[in-house]
Amino acid sequence: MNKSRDIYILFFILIAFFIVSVVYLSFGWLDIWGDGLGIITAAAVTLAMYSFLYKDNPVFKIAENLFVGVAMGYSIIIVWFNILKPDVFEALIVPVFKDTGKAPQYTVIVPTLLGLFMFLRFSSKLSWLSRWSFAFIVGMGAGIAIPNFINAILLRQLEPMFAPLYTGSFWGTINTLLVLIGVVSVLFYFFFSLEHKGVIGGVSVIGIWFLMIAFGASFGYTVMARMSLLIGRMQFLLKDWLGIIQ
Amino acid sequence: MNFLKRTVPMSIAFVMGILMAFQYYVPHEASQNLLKVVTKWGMIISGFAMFIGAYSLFHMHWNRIKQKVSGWGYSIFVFFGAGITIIFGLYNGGEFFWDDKQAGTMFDWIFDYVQVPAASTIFSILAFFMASAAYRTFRARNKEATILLISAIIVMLGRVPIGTMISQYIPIAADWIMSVPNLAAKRAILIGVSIGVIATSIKIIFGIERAYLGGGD
Amino acid sequence: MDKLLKIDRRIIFVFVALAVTIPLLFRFKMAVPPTRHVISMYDKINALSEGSHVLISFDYDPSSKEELQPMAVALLHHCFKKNIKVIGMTLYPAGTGLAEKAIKQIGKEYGKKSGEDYVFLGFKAGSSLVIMNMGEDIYTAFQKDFYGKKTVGMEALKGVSSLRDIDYAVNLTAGGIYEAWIVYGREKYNFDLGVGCTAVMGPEMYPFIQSNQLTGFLGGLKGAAEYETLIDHKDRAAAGMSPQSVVHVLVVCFILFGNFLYFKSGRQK
Amino acid sequence: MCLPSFSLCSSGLSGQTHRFAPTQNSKIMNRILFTFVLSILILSYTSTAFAVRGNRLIPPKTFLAFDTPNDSGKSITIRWSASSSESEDVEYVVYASAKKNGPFRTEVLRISSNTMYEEGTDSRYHLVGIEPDKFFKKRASDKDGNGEYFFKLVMSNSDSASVGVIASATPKGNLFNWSRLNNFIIMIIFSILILCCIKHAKRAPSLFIRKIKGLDAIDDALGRATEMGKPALFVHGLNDMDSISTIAAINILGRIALRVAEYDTPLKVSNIYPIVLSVSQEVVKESYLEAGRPDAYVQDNVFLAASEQFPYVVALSGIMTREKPAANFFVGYFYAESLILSETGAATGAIQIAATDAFTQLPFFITTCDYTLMGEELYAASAYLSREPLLLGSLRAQDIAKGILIGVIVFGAFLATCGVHFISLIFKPG
Repeated sequence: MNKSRDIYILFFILIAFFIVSVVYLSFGWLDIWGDGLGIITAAAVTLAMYSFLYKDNPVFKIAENLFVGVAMGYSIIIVWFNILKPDVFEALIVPVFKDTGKAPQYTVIVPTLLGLFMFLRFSSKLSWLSRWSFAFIVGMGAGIAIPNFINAILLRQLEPMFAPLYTGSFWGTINTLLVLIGVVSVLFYFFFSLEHKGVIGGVSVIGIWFLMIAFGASFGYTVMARMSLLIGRMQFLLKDWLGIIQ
Repeated sequence: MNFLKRTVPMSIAFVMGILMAFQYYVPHEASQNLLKVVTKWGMIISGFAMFIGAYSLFHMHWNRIKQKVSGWGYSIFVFFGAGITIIFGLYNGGEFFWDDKQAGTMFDWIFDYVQVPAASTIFSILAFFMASAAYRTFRARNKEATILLISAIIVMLGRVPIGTMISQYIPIAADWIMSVPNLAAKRAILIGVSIGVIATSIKIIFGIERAYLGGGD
Repeated sequence: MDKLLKIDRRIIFVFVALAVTIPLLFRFKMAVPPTRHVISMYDKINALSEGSHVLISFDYDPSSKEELQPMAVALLHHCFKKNIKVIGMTLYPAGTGLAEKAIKQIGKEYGKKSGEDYVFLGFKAGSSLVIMNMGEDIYTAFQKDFYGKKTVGMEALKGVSSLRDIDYAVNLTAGGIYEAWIVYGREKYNFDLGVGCTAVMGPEMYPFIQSNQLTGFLGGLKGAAEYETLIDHKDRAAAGMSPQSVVHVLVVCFILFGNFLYFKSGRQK
Repeated sequence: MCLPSFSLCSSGLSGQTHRFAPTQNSKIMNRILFTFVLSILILSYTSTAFAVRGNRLIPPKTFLAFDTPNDSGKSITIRWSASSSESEDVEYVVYASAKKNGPFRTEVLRISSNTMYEEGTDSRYHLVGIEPDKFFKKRASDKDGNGEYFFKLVMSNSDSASVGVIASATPKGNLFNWSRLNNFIIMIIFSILILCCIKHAKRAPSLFIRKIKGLDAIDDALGRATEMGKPALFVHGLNDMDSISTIAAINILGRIALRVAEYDTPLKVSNIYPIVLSVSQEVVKESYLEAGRPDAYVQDNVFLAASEQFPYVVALSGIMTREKPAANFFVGYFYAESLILSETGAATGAIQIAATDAFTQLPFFITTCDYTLMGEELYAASAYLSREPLLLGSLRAQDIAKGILIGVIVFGAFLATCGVHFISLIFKPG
C-alpha cells in the first residue's frame, strides 16, 4: 500500500512539473530556444535530488548516477583541452609529424612516460612501473613540503606569538594572554608522552575548553554554509525557474 | 625484480625529496630553473593521474553491471552521462577535439544545466539534515558538548544581521570568540598538523613510510 | 514528551523549507554591515590603480557554487569597475565552467575584452605544483589561455612574468587549497593574498589573518553579501541574508528546544 | 662598489662660500657670487645639483647600491639615507644605465619620498630591490662581461629636483640563502630526531603513551552490545588505503575485532574502497584467529557498502535502522556525510564512538557521539594499539618537537614582554 502511494506521489509531481513547464514555455516566460529548456532541465535535476528528503528513491538514484557520470566526463574533456592538448600533444607530438615552426620539446617525454606508467597500476605484471611515477610525485612533494611548511606555518605562525604580552590596553593584554594560553594548552592536549595528571592534566583540560569553543565556532559556520547552499538553490527555483521573485 | 619494484622507486623518492628540499635554500638561478622544470613535469603527471580516478570509477560500475549487483541498472546512467558529455566535448561544437575548445557548445550546456544544479543541490540537502540533527541529536550530553553548543549558538546568531537586532553584544561576543579562543585553538591545531606533515614527508624521503606505493611489497 | 522528541524528521524538513522560502518571497530588508576582514580586502583592491593586475583563482566546483559564485561576481564587478586587469584561473577541473561564465558575463557588462582587459587561463592539475610553477614563470605554467590563445605577449598580462608581479591575488577556495596558496604562493613569492572561502573554512582563516599572511577574507554567503554592500551592487548574496537570519534562528530554537526536552525527560537514552 | 654620496657636492659648495665670506674684497666677493650663480646654473643645466625658489630639497646623505644577498642573481638592492625634506609630494626617482657615464635615461623606480623605508631603521633609510633585467635587454654583446649597473638617485617635487652621484653594483647569484639558515637547521634537527626516535622505538617497543580515554569507551560499548545481543558496526571513513587516517583505522579495527571475537558479538565492517575492504577482511580474520575462534569469522560481514559518498550514507542508514546495532564506530577521515551517519545512529539509540582527524567534522561527532577521539588522538590510539615502532617513534618525535615549541613560545613571549627579542630573531622567517 505504501508503495502504491509513492507511485501516486511520483506521478502527481511529474504531471505537475510537466504542466508548469508547458505553461511557462507557452506563455514565453521561459524562452524555449534560449536558456529556457536548460533551466527546466536544471529544475528537474534539482527537484530529483531533493526527492531524497522524502525517502531514498529511484529518481534520486538516477539523477545521482547521471551526475557522477557527467562530472567525470566533464573532467576528462577539460583535462584534454587544458593539459594534454597544449602541454603534451601540441608541444611534443604535433611538431614531430608536422612543421609548426617549433622544435618538439623532448623534455616532455619524461613526464609523459611517467604519467602513462601510472595506468600500469591496473596491470598485474607491470604494476611495479607505476610505483616509479608515484615515487617521483610523492618524493618531490615531500621534499618541497618540508622547508616550505617550516617557513610558512611554523615560523610564520610563531612570529605573532613573540609579541609582548602588554599591548597598552587592558583588554588587549588579556586577549594576547588568552591566545598564548590557548595555543600552549591545546598543544599540551595533543601531547602523548606524559600522563594527563596534575599540572599537565589541568593545562590539557583548559586545552579542551579552547578546542570546544573553537569547534563551536566551526559548528556555527558549517550550519551557515549548508543553509547558504539551500538558500542559493531556493533562489534558483523561485527566481530563475518560476520567476516568482525578482 | 625486487630491485626494480622496491629499490628504484625508493631511490627516486629519496633523490627527488632531498633535491627539492635543498632547492629551497639555494637561491641561484640554476636551482630556480630546476624547480620550474620539475614542477612542470609534476603538473603533466598530475594531468594523467586524473584518468586513474576515471578508470577506477568506470571499472567499478562496469563490474556492477557485469555481476548484476542489486541496483546495477543505475550504473548504466553513469556511462550514459559520461558518454554524452565526452561525445559532445570531443565534437567540440563542430571543430573537433584537435582544435581549440569552443565556447557555448552543447558540452557547456550539459555542465550548466545538469552538473551545476546536481552538485550544488546534493550538498544543500545537508541543510535539512543539519536542522533535524539540531532538533533530535545535538545534545549537551557533557561539559564539553555544552561549551561547544553555547559557543555555536553565539556564533550562529552573531554572524547574521538578526543577531544585532536581538542584542548588540551578540556580534561582539561572536567576533571575540572567533578572534581569540578560535584563533588560539586553530593555530595550535595548525602547528600540530604541520609537524605531522613534515614528519610524514621526512619518513617518505627516507623510505620509512611506503603506504603511497600501494602495499604488496 | 517522548513523542515530541521522536517526530518524523520530514516535519522538520518542512520547517526548514518554509524558513528559507518565506523570507525570500516577502522580502524584508536587512542591513548587512561589513566586517573588518571584508573591509580590509575591499580596501586592498580599491587602492589599486588602473591597469594593475589582480589574480583570481576560482578553486571551487559546482558543489560550493552557491556560496562562492556570488563572491566571484562581486569581486569581478569591483575589479572591472576600477579598470583593473583580471587574471582568472582554476585548480579544479569543474571550476572552469563557472569561472569562465562569471568572467565573460561581467566583462561584457563593462565592455571588457578577453586577452586585453582580462585573461582566463583555464585549468591545470597539480595544485601546489601549479602555484610554484606560476611563481617561477607564469608563461610556462600556462602556455595558452582557456581559449587556446598564446599567453606570451598578451596585452592583459603585460608586465607580469611571475606571481611576484601580481598586485593582488584572491583565492576563492572550497577546500584546503588556500593553504597551498599561502605556503607555496604567498610565502614563497611575496604577493598580497586574500581568500574567499566557504563558511565551513571560515574559522580556519583567523590564525593567518593575525600573522598577516592573509590581508582579509570573505567567509561564505555572508562575506559575499558584505562585499556586495561595499561595492554598492546588491545581488543574490545580500538578498540571501534575510532567509539566512531566519533559518539560523530556527536552528538555534531547535537546539534549545531539543535540549530542553532531553533534560526534561531525564536524559534517559 | 659604494660610491661617495652626492651630499659631497652640496657640502662642498656651502663650505666654499663660507670660507671666502669674511674677506672684504668686493671684487672677490662679486667673482665668487658670479661663480656661484653660474655654477648653480650650469649644474642645474647638467642636472647634478640644484635648488630653486628657496624651497630647497635636502638630498639624502648616502646612496649605495649592492648585489641583493641571498638571491638568484637578478636583483640589485639600493639603499639611501632619509632626507629631512621628505613629504608626500616629493618623489624619489632612480635612473639606471649599463655604462658608467650614462646616459641615465631608464627610469627604474619612482616612489613617493616617504615610502619604502628599510625595516627596523625607524625610517632612517630607504631600501629597494631593483631587477635590471626587466629594464635592460640581456647584454650578450657586452665585452666587459661583468654586467655592472649604474644608478642615479633624483629627489624631486613639482618645481625642483636635486640629484646626486652615481652608485653601481653587479648582480650575482648566491649559493646559499643565509636568511634561511634557521629553517635549514630546524629541518636537519627534526629529521635526525625522527630517525633516532624510530630507531629507539624498534629497540624498546614499550615506549610510553598516555592513556587515551576513548579506548576504554570502546570496550564498554562492545560489552553493552554483547549484553543486548546486538551487532556492532564499524564504519570506515572516505579515504583510501594511502591515507594515514585509514591506516590508523585499520589498527583500531584489529583491536575491536579481537574483543568482538572474545565476546562473541557479530561485527559488521563497511567500506567504500576495494583495497580497504580486502585489508579489513584480512585484519578481522586474523583477530578471530588470535582469539582462537576462526570458525566465528563471517567474510560477508566485512563488506563494500557503496562506492560514492551519498550512496554510502544511504546504505549505512539502511543498516542502522534495520539491524539497530548497539554500538557504532566511525573511524577514519569523514566529509559532509558524518552528520547524517551519526544522526541516524543516535536516533537508533546506539552507543557511538568516533575517531577522526577531519577537524571540520569533529563538532558534529562531539555533539552526536558518546565519545570522540580528536585529531592526533586517532594516530596515538593506533600507535598505542599496534605498538608498531614506526608509529610509536614518529609520535614520540612529534611530541618532542611540540614540547620544544611550547617551551619556545612561552619563553619567547616572556622575553618579548621584558623587551628582549632575541628568540624572535632566531625564529625569524627567511
